[in-house]
Amino acid sequence: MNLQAEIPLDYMIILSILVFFIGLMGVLIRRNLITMLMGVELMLNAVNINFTAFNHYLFPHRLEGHFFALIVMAIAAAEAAVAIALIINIYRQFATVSVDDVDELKF
Amino acid sequence: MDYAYTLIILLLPLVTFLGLGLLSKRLPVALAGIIGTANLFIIAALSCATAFTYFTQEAGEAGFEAIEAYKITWLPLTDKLIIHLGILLDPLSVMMLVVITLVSAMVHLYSIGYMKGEKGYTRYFAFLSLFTFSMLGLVVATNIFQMYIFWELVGVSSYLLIGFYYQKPSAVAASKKAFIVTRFADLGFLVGILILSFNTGTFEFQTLTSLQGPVIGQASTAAFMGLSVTTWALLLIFMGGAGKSAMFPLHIWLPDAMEGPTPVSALIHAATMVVAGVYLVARLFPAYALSAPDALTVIMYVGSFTSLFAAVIACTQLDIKRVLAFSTLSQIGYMMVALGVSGYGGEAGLGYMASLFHLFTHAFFKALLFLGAGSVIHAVHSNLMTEMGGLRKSMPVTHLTFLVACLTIAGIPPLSGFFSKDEILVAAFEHNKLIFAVQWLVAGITAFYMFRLYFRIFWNQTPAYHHAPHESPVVMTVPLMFLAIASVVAGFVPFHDLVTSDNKPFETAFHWSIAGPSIAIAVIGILTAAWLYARPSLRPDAISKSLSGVYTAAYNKFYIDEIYLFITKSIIFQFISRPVAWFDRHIVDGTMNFIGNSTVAGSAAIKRMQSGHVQLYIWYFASGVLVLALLILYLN
Amino acid sequence: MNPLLFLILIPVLTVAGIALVKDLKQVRVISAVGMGAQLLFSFYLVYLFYSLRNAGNTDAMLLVSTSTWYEAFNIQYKFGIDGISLSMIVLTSLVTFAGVFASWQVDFLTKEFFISLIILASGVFGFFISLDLFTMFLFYEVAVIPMYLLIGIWGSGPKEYSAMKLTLMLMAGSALLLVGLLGIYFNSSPEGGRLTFDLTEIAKVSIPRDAQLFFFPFTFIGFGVLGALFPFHTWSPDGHASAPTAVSMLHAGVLMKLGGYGAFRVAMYLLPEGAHAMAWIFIILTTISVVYGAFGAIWQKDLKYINAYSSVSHCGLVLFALLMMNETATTGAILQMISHGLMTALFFALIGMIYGRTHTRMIDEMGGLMKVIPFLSVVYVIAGLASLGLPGLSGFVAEMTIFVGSFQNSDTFHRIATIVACSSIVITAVYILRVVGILLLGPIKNEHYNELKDAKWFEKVSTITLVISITAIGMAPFWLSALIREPLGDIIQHLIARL
Amino acid sequence: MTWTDVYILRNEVLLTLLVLYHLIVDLTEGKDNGRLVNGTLFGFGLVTAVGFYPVETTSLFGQMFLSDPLRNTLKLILNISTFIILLQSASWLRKPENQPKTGAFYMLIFSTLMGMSFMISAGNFLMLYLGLETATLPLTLLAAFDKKLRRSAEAGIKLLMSSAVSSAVLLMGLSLLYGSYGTLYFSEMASLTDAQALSVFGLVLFVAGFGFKLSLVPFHLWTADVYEGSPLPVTMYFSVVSKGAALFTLMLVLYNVFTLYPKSWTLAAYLLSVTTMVVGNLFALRQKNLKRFLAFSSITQAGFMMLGFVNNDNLGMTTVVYFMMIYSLSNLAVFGVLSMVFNATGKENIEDFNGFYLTNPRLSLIMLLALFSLAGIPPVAGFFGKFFLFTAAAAKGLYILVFIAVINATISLYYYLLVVKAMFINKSEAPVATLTSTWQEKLAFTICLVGIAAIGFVSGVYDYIASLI
Repeated sequence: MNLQAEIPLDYMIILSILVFFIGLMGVLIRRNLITMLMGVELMLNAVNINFTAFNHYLFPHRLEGHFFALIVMAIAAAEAAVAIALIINIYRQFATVSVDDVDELKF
Repeated sequence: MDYAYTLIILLLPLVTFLGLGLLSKRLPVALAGIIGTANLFIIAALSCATAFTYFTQEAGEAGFEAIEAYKITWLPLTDKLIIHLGILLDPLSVMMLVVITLVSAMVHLYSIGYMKGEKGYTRYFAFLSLFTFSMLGLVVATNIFQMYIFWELVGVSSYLLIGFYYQKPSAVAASKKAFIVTRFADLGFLVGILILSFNTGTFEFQTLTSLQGPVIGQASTAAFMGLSVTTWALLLIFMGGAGKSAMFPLHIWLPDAMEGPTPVSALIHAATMVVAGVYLVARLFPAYALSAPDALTVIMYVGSFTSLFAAVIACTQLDIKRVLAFSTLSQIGYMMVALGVSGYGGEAGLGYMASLFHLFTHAFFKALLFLGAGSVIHAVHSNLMTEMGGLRKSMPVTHLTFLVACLTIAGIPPLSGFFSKDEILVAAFEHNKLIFAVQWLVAGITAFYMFRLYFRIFWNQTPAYHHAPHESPVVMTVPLMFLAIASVVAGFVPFHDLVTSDNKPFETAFHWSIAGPSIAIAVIGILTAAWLYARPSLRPDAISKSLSGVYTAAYNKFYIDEIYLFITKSIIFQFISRPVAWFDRHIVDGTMNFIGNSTVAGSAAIKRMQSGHVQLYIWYFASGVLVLALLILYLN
Repeated sequence: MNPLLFLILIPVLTVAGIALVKDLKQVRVISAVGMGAQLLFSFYLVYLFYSLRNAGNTDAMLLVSTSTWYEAFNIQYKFGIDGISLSMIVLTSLVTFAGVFASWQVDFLTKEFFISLIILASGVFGFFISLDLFTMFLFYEVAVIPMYLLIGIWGSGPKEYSAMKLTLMLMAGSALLLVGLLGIYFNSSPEGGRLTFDLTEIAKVSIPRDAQLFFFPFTFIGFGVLGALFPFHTWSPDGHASAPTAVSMLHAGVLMKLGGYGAFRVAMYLLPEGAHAMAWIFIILTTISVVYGAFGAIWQKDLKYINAYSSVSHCGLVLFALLMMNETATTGAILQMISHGLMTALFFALIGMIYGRTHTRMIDEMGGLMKVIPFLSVVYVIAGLASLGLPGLSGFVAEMTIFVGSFQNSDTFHRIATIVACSSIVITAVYILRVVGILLLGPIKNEHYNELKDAKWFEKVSTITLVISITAIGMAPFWLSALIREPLGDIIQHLIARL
Repeated sequence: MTWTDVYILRNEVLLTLLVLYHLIVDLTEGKDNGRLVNGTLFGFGLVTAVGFYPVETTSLFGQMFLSDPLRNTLKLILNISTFIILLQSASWLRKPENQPKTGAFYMLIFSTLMGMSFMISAGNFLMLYLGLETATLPLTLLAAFDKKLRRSAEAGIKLLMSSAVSSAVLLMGLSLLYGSYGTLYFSEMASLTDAQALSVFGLVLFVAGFGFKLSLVPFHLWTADVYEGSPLPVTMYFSVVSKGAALFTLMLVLYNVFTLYPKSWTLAAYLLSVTTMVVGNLFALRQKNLKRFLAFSSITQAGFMMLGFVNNDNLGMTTVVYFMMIYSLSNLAVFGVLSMVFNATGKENIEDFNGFYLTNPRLSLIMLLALFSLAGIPPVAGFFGKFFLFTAAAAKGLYILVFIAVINATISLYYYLLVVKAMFINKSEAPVATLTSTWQEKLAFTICLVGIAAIGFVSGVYDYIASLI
């Protein structure tokens, strides 16, 4: 089937932007650190959509975009690992995972 | 004739000053007076010799020639304007040399006695030498800037000497006042020099007064407020002269200057420095007479007013030195009037000759008066005439010499004052009748107040003295006697053959029509004084009561001091200086501090940005990115 | 090796020497010897200068040596002197020499004090011999920055505030200056050749008029801040009041001269059209400086404030005269720099010495000092007389040259400005005599003062050095005037040529 | 892969070996870490020394990895900085509570350094991103290294969250760039002149991502908190090495990849420079904690670095590298003194330094020179660095920007002088006791001081950097 014919690139980009901003809003609004982390993952996924879509629609003769998306996924996983470790650490120190309570360093 | 040796006249006092000043600690005290006096006698002798050789030379067609005996370049300012230091000998300066050195020598000699035992004896003689040096430098100046240089030096030596008793607040205040008032006048002098030198391209007196020179020959047509630039320049220069010569309204420093030791008053504030203004105008006289007659008119009125004004005040003062000080003002007023009424050349220059003649005689008799007063003060330890009286017995020499001086200043023939004053009156009569009348009246007042002084000191009743007054030592009486003789004979010097406006001799005639009334009014003045003051009486009080308003005003010197005080204290200090200081601290500095403080305030204002909430950080980050992107897309 | 480098080398060696020894006495001796050597060397330079001139060398700058430093920016170590810089060098070594002796009794962190002081001096020397804008700027900042420590550590009163204010204002000035210098640099080759920081090279090209107009105020104000240009002078009263003696001496005596010198050498010399176009603004400002400083001084009670305001007035006269842009006035300006440098250093030295005895600087708390400390008092009077322009002392020479020079501009504006500036001589007399009258003369106010001791030997060395210099210039100004005037003909020609 | 390739990759390979070594050693660690610390210092010293060995311009992995003298020098600068940090952190690591974590610390440090090394050598945005993340993730762990301290944990999480978002933004930028160019290779992108809105937007996102690393305002807010919360050696690492790597990478990308339409990024540099200098200064003014103070100081310095970026010629690049080098040495000297005091007393406020000169004259002098260098006061190197940056900006005629910058330099002088004032002028009841420094610290200070003193005077350093570009 011809994906290009049925779903134009613009849709892909709109999707990606939507996802990106949903992720961003998640990071900005949610108070739970884990949820914020999920927001970050959404943002990364939006990027992945971009890369794959661009690669597929515009530059199909090379595979850079796809590879990039793969690597982003790997790194997102690593990041999540580190993040979880740190969040656990926060929980130990502050007995909470709410980002609002982690504001001792300021001004 | 080579006059290069005249440099010694100039330098010897300087060397004395430096020597005494630097070695003051190491030198035996008594030696200072001897060294100083000896030096002065040497230069007095040299000056007289110079005068003799100069005046006995054959006067050529052009009269006595001006000779530049010595000249070095001191500071080149522009290509044309170069400050030279040199010695200019012409009748005027030679005459001044004689006057200054003679009076100075006498004062030095007198001071040995008068200042004996005072602290700072060496310092005193050092300052006297400095003064003599400066004054000599002033009179022999070859150019107006050299004159200005020494003019300032004279001012500072006067400052130092008035403030000689530096622990006495009144002396300190007086010295400060003298310096600042004359300094203010000097500002006019300086600006005058600037204008004159710019327009003429020279400082040299020879060029400035030359008949073909840039001032007279090529008078500038530029005008400012109706007067030519030259007139302005010369008026400003006269302002300097008026300051030094204590002309109204710059006279206020002179009475206060009497805080200095009496010999100093005799030398500086009677005989020499205060006539510098007269000398200055005389020096530039051709320029005044030929290219700025308006300035001369001003000089005339100022002189006349000052002489009347000061004479009236002198009648009321009780401090004998102040009486003499106001008398000095009055007499200098005479000299100024004479210059003001004079024309240039020959007979027309009678006023010029008379003025300098009066300067010459006045130097002797006024110095004599001051030294006599000093002798009295030395004996009585007071300046107030109310604490004196009946001294003619105990101080015969002083009494006699003082009497001679009083008669001289009153203008009784054949003493010198009579001749010089007579010439002035003649000149005034020919020029302006009103001025003549005023000066004639002043002659009477002069006689009156001088004899008031005389009678109060030497006659009247004898108060209870703490110590019986006795005659002063010989070192003090000898100068008195010398000056008395000089006062008597000075009138016979044929001035019209020597010092004239164009340096050419001319003939003068004696006018009984003028001399008669002037002798008459002098005698009236003397008799009135005798009637009032020769014996203790209530008449003076009665008169002063009946004239209460005028008397009080005159006694308070017509409140000129208060006006000055108001100007300085309330206007300069309170109204300018204080606001300036405030402005500087609060506005200018305040602005700088405000910049600093507002930076700190800005810092405090934005500290909320660093809230500690990571979500807000991300919020800033995200919006920052957006704003930046939009800005760049927009600006691109 | 270029002998001029010794001017920097000697201070550096002195600093090294001081750093190595421990003993207080040795520190003083090394400083004194070092700065004495510097003084002698600067006299030797005068000799060298004249012997080169007599040998027929007519270059504008003598003893020039160039070596490339930063090839990429065409920055060079370029040194050389002419009559003006030579006279400033002599001034600097005199004041530094006197300053070392005036700070003989510093007992807190002595070593550090002398090191900072001499670093400051070396910055000044470096500035005066530099012919490259970059090195000039570098030395300028080297000279300014030790001031912070010197005032902050050894000062008195609100020293921290004053030190900070002084440093920041001067640095803000140098910030302006930096912009100006960069502007000059990037316009130094309008025809597309190599850009250069070389002063003499830039003088040969004509910088575009727009650039001149834009950068002149930056450069002039930049230097003007250091030269106490109204209204950027307020660091001066506080700074001087808080600074220790020798620092005030060096700062008012020498450092403020950097401002005048730079304003002339860089701002006006390289941007003549800008100078011409904007002179009127700065003439108004400097005229205000002159009168305003003097009036400000009248009201003050603290000796150092009086002197600081007086410096504002006198330094204002320097800039004023420079802006008149003729040979005579400029000569006067340089003379005034030297004269003011010497006498204000003397003033500050004396104030320090008096303060060391009476522990107050308020004039109304003192009185009658003439009787107890005659030497210092007499010297104070001499300094005062020099300041109010007494003939025979240096102030007169400088002021008169300025006034006569300024009056050569025949338009009404310059005339009126000159006359207003002239009036400062009266106001100066008022405040000087007021101080002398209250401080030195009159009865002794405080009985303790009867036990005060007069000057010690090192204080005498310090003051006499300066008094002799002041008198020498005042008595025989022609040689100094000739030295200054020598390069001026060409420079003024250069300034006027581009009109 | 041949030996030549290994030689080209020498820095990365050696760093990887160090990481592996510490991974293994960490398992077998004894109680005393003295030998480990010294051994690592020696080993890393060797790695650093190897960097002096010249390389040629070449590339690996089909231009994914570039190697040339410039990149080698940049890595060398980072290595030297890291070496100094390791020297200064030795006594911190020797503390009992840190002994067990020594291996972890070194491992993390070397992995980030390796990541940065890759980042600099990247010839492709994918490689760049990989390097960036390799550098960032261990850094967040390092920030939270003092795991018993609340503030360290907080620093870690703040860094992690914000850097995750910034990487996402950066990635978004990269994806947009990819979308408009169709390639991620630097060499290919450099020849495409297309400057449409999409790619400009991508570029801005990219700059923002790196602006975060460089802590440019308004992307800087994490900086102070993380600097304050992290252990001192890590703070040093952030302020010098991490910032340096980001700066160099950004520079290489902007100058080499976006070389054909400089207007958009010089404009960005202009704006960011102004905001960064001003805001950094305003915050620095009011700090009492020296670490926090240095954080804002380093933000301001980053603003100055941006001045170089407004000049898109070689001059701009040279001055940026030159300035960064001087900044590193000066900043490390300041941090070195701070870390000595902190290790001995646990104090890190400015007022704790009151009267410091009287007890520790040498350390005070080092601090003085370093602060002057940061403030740009001659004759120390900072003056030259700043002057040349200003020159670079002025060369483009941006005198207003230069003026803003010099005024900010003056303001920054104010707060540097506050520290000087504390040390030299203020009196203290209980000043810091006289400290003795270990050989590592002495060596570190020597390197810093020689650098600070000599870099300015010896024009060869600048000329060398200029010759590389």
